[in-house]
Amino acid sequence: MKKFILDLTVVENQRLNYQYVLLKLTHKDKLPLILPGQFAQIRVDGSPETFLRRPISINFVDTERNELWLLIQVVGPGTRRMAEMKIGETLNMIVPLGNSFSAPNSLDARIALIGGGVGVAPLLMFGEWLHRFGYTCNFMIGARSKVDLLQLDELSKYGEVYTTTEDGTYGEKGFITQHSLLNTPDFDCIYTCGPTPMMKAVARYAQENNIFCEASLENMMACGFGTCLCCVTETDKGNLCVCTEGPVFNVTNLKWQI
Amino acid sequence: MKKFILDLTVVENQRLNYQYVLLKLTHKDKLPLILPGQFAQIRVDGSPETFLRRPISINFVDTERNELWLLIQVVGPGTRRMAEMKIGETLNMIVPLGNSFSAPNSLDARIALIGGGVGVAPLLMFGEWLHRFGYTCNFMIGARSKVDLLQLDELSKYGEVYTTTEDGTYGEKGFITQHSLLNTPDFDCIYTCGPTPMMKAVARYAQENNIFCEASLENMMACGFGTCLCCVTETDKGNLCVCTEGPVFNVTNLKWQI
Amino acid sequence: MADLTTKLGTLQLKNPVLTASGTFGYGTEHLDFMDLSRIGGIVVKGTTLRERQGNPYPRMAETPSGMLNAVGLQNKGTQYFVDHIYPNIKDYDTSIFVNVSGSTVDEYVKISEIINDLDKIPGIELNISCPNVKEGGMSFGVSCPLAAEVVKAVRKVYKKELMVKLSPNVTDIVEIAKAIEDEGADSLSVINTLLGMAVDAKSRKPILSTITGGLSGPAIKPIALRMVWQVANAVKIPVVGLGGIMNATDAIEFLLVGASAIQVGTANFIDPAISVKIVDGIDKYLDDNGFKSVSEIVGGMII
Amino acid sequence: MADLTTKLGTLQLKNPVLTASGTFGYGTEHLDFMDLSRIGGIVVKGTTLRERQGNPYPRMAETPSGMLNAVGLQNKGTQYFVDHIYPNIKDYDTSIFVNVSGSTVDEYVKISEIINDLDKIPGIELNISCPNVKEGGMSFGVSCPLAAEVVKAVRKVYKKELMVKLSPNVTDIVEIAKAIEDEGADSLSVINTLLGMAVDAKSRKPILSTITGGLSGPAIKPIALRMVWQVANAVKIPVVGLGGIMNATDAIEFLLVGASAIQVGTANFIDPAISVKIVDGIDKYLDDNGFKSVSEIVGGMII
Ligand SMILES: Cc1cc2nc3c(=O)[nH]c(=O)nc-3n(C[C@H](O)[C@H](O)[C@H](O)COP(=O)(O)OP(=O)(O)OC[C@H]3O[C@@H](n4cnc5c(N)ncnc54)[C@H](O)[C@@H]3O)c2cc1C
Ligand SMILES: Cc1cc2nc3c(=O)[nH]c(=O)nc-3n(C[C@H](O)[C@H](O)[C@H](O)COP(=O)(O)OP(=O)(O)OC[C@H]3O[C@@H](n4cnc5c(N)ncnc54)[C@H](O)[C@@H]3O)c2cc1C
Ligand SMILES: Cc1cc2nc3c(=O)[nH]c(=O)nc-3n(C[C@H](O)[C@H](O)[C@H](O)COP(=O)(O)O)c2cc1C
Ligand SMILES: Cc1cc2nc3c(=O)[nH]c(=O)nc-3n(C[C@H](O)[C@H](O)[C@H](O)COP(=O)(O)O)c2cc1C
Ligand code: FES
Ligand code: FES
Repeated sequence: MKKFILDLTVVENQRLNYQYVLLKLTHKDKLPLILPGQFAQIRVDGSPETFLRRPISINFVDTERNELWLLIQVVGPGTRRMAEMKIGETLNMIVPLGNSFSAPNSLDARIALIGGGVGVAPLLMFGEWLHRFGYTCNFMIGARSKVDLLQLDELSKYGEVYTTTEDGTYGEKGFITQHSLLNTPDFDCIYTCGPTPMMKAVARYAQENNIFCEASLENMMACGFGTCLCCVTETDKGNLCVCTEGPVFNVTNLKWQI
Repeated sequence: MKKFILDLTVVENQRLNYQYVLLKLTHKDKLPLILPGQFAQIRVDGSPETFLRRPISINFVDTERNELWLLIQVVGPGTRRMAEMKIGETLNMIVPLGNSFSAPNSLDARIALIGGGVGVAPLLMFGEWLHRFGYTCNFMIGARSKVDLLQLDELSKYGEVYTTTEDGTYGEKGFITQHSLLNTPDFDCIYTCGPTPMMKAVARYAQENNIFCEASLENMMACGFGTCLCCVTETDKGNLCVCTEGPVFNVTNLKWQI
Repeated sequence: MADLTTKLGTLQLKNPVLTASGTFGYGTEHLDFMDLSRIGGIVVKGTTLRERQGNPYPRMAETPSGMLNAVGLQNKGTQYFVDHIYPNIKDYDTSIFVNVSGSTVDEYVKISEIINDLDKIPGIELNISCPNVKEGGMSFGVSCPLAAEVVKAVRKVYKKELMVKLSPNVTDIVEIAKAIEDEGADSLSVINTLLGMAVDAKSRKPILSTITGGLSGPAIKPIALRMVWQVANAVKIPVVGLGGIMNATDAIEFLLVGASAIQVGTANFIDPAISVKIVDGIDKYLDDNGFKSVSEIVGGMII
Repeated sequence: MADLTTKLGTLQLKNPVLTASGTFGYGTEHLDFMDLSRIGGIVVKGTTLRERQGNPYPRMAETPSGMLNAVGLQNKGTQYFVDHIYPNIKDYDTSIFVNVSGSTVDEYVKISEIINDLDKIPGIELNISCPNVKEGGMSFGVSCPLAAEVVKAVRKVYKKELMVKLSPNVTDIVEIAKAIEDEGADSLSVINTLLGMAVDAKSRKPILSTITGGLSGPAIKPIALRMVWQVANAVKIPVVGLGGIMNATDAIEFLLVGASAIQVGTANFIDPAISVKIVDGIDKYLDDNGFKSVSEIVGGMII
């Protein structure tokens, strides 16, 4: 897919909670086609500590409004600066990057999208695609506490939403991989994005139950478009770049210690 | 004089012309005593190219409003960032730094304050002091063109203002050192701040006519408070730091090739 | 529009802007962003005799105005390059250099011989920062006799533009540059990365899987400029300057201190089209300052 | 509140934070901003036998995340220090080191002898990055035999804490560190500035009057960390780490890779009270992570 370097303009900055922000951006021209699971490499101006671009998943594309959404978790100087963006400011990004989630192989497939933390970001967009193309999907979202659960309203537009919190303040108590829905393993496809330990637990569950499973990795990146070879993950085909061969991998190809 | 590290808050950002901005700042506590000719070392946040602080003269102190003024000429990333400061933003500075202009030795002294470009910055404050203590002073301000003449209204509150422009669009045509007022050399004291070639011409005039003359230098500084020894100028006492022994020097002590 | 051509030994480049090895892939990754025919040349990824998987992840750490990398020469080997990559890139309208990396003199020679037969590759860049396996891991590039030995051996079999890339991790770069010049190198590229390291205070672990890695980016520009200046003043062959070049002004600084051409490295990650912008910026600088050709500013620093 | 004391040979510091030579004057310039008794020590300006005017202006160039300086050891000489500066600083409640610089072995010895007699100066830091006049300008710090020679000679006359500051402009810093350890140094400070240069593309002139100068600041931190790690793993005497430390996290990184103490340099220019903040930050880190003393994290990097 052709990649573009675009200056997008912030149209909305919605503070979701103490460490999450939803940025909505637009462009004077029509946004390029972006697939669910793809990401952008974002240049952070005005921060002396952010020499390299920052990879951020595409959270949603609103084609009618020509809007692109980014869900930002503030963890350091780059994401802090993004979270402080004001309406009218521009953000320079290279987009779209990476591969995408693969479509389930049948419209009847029982699908779970399992996310944790900022990992819900690509799942919203993927859920909307699945919904649009007639699939039925279930979102399973885990978080530390109620306040950390994100975009539940948005997600519920495209499928059932199941939640767990570690402290039991919302949904079932525990990790998302302990959710009762998983007691009877009748899913055909699982897609997951979130902290690596969570994704590994999901992968283990999928492998044990012979379920197709894709995970979206978040390796550290220097370029984001395949030149630097910094972002590799070990696979059965050797070291592959997460930015071009991923971020989405079938977990059976990953050399994860699970 | 005791130096302070202060966070001042912008209360006004006045764009004077295409490359000059007047910043007015205040502090929750009373501003410390600052003498005319002194400067501040300003930390420029949010600019990856400004590792070191930037020295900026104190343009004016409005004790009633507890305001400190900075006159900024945009020449690079640091001054650009300062010029973009919005009301309510804070600027971290070390202040007051350096020595100050010396008082003329008699109330009858005929005084010229000769400035060029951003060199008017310390002269406004010095003019106000002279005026307040009963001296009479003449401001002689040179610029390339009418648009580059700064703060003439402010200056005129404290003394006569004479101007030259290189293109003749305002005041006499030529350099300020060619102003007709200097044809009869009847000044007792000259104070100057501006581009080095201008200050050298003023110094030459003063020396030829045996006039007391002080110049405020603008050497490159790393610290601004006497530790790094980077800002030296050659004097008859050896290399002296402009940030502590200056910025104001009696031109007879400088080893200028004039 | 000034004359931007520059000469590296026998080879004429259309302009002095190359892209640095390991930071521009094989050019293909940048096709969406720019027109490869606009730049003077491309130095492709480090190529070893046999396929290498490189180092384990993590291979990268961001540092103040720079980055560390520990890619470890991941590549598919020389024969794969010849069979599968060369055909795709040979018709690019720009000069392609292969960055040759070995861990014995023999390996360097074998790769160079193979590349010598490729019509559309006008030159190689010898990367002598790799550890010498026989001498116990010390890099060829930090020892005069070792550097001389490998260049001498490659010179015998390689007939086109032989550029040798110097390591900055040395006490006296001039001494090594001269030894390499004496063995018949056509040009020198200065500098490769500086050896650095990064630690995460929180986890108390090194950030790179290899603990140490190569520092690149604007942080090293002052060191690179100094080394290019020292080398250019000491040798007669052309010097290609690199290290932290982010824009045309940086590039011009390298030309002024004596580089006949420059390479853009880490900057490609931040702006994949930066090399073309640097060509345009150099052009504008020459015009604005009344120079008719690049050669007028090479070594044009006024002391 | 953890135990912050740290030992450099025989000398106990109240905490591991010193200020670096040439970046903190004699401490007096910082009295308005901080309480000197809060830091572990002060390394005062480079002191030579006779007064030096230093280099002509300009002596400074800003670089990406760093700066170049070419101060050239401007100071009033050892006797002036003894007569006029020592009396003013001797009662500071912190450990004061004199940074000793010479251009012959003899000069180093003479200065060290004089300083040895000053009661309230518990140590010196030998700055061996100065050019050796006899050997034709090559720096003592880049040659094993020269470094060993000067340390040996000074060790004979200097009876207190002898810290030797290593130059990073070398191929193999470990080799030099070991040679210096063998001659009886008590501790090593790692690193001095890297040789760099800056040019102004507009005027086409070098920015520094001396063309080249010393690079400091965060830009060099990855290189400094690597060298401290290498040296700390190779010698038995304590290592004092410096190079680009801007905050407590940076300082902790140096401790983790093996430094027993650290020095804060260029950061003092940006925040003249930063050294005290770093003391507090280290204290907080130790508390937050359940360490009872600094020594628990010295060399505590988990590989
Ligand atoms: C393909 C991809 C998609 C991503 N999508 C999103 C998204 O939609 N929303 C979002 O908020 N974040 C996302 N991230 C993570 C995001 O890129 C990092 O959080 C961001 O780069 C941190 O930058 P910073 O300057 O704020 O913090 P830094 O100071 O750079 O980092 C803060 C801490 O986080 C660690 N860290 C940073 N980046 C990574 C990483 N990639 N992997 C592991 N640890 C890391 C650092 O080591 C450090 O400890 C994504 C990452 C990838 C690779
Ligand atoms: C005591 C003192 C008082 C000053 N007062 C004022 C003031 O009131 N208002 C104001 O606008 N500026 C003043 N300056 C100048 C101001 O400090 C510089 O313009 C500023 O630091 C430039 O920062 P920058 O990041 O914008 O540009 P940079 O990118 O740092 O510099 C842009 C260009 O200006 C040159 N330059 C920068 N600083 C100096 C300098 N000190 N001397 C000579 N050339 C320099 C650089 O070499 C470069 O070519 C003063 C300087 C001193 C030493
Ligand atoms: C990710 C990465 C990979 C690199 N790979 C190579 C390589 O294979 N061969 C080589 O000679 N240099 C390699 N380099 C070094 C660069 O070519 C260049 O010498 C160095 O990065 C300094 O230039 P810069 O600061 O402009 O990046 C690599 C650098 C980076 C950042
Ligand atoms: C302006 C300046 C002057 C310096 N003078 C000396 C000196 O006299 N003696 C010395 O050993 N090191 C001197 N140094 C080097 C510092 O002590 C320190 O080793 C170096 O700056 C790296 O640390 P930093 O990055 O924290 O500044 C000087 C550094 C600077 C910036
Ligand atoms: S981030 Fe550069 S190759 Fe993936
Ligand atoms: S700027 Fe540091 S001593 Fe003057």
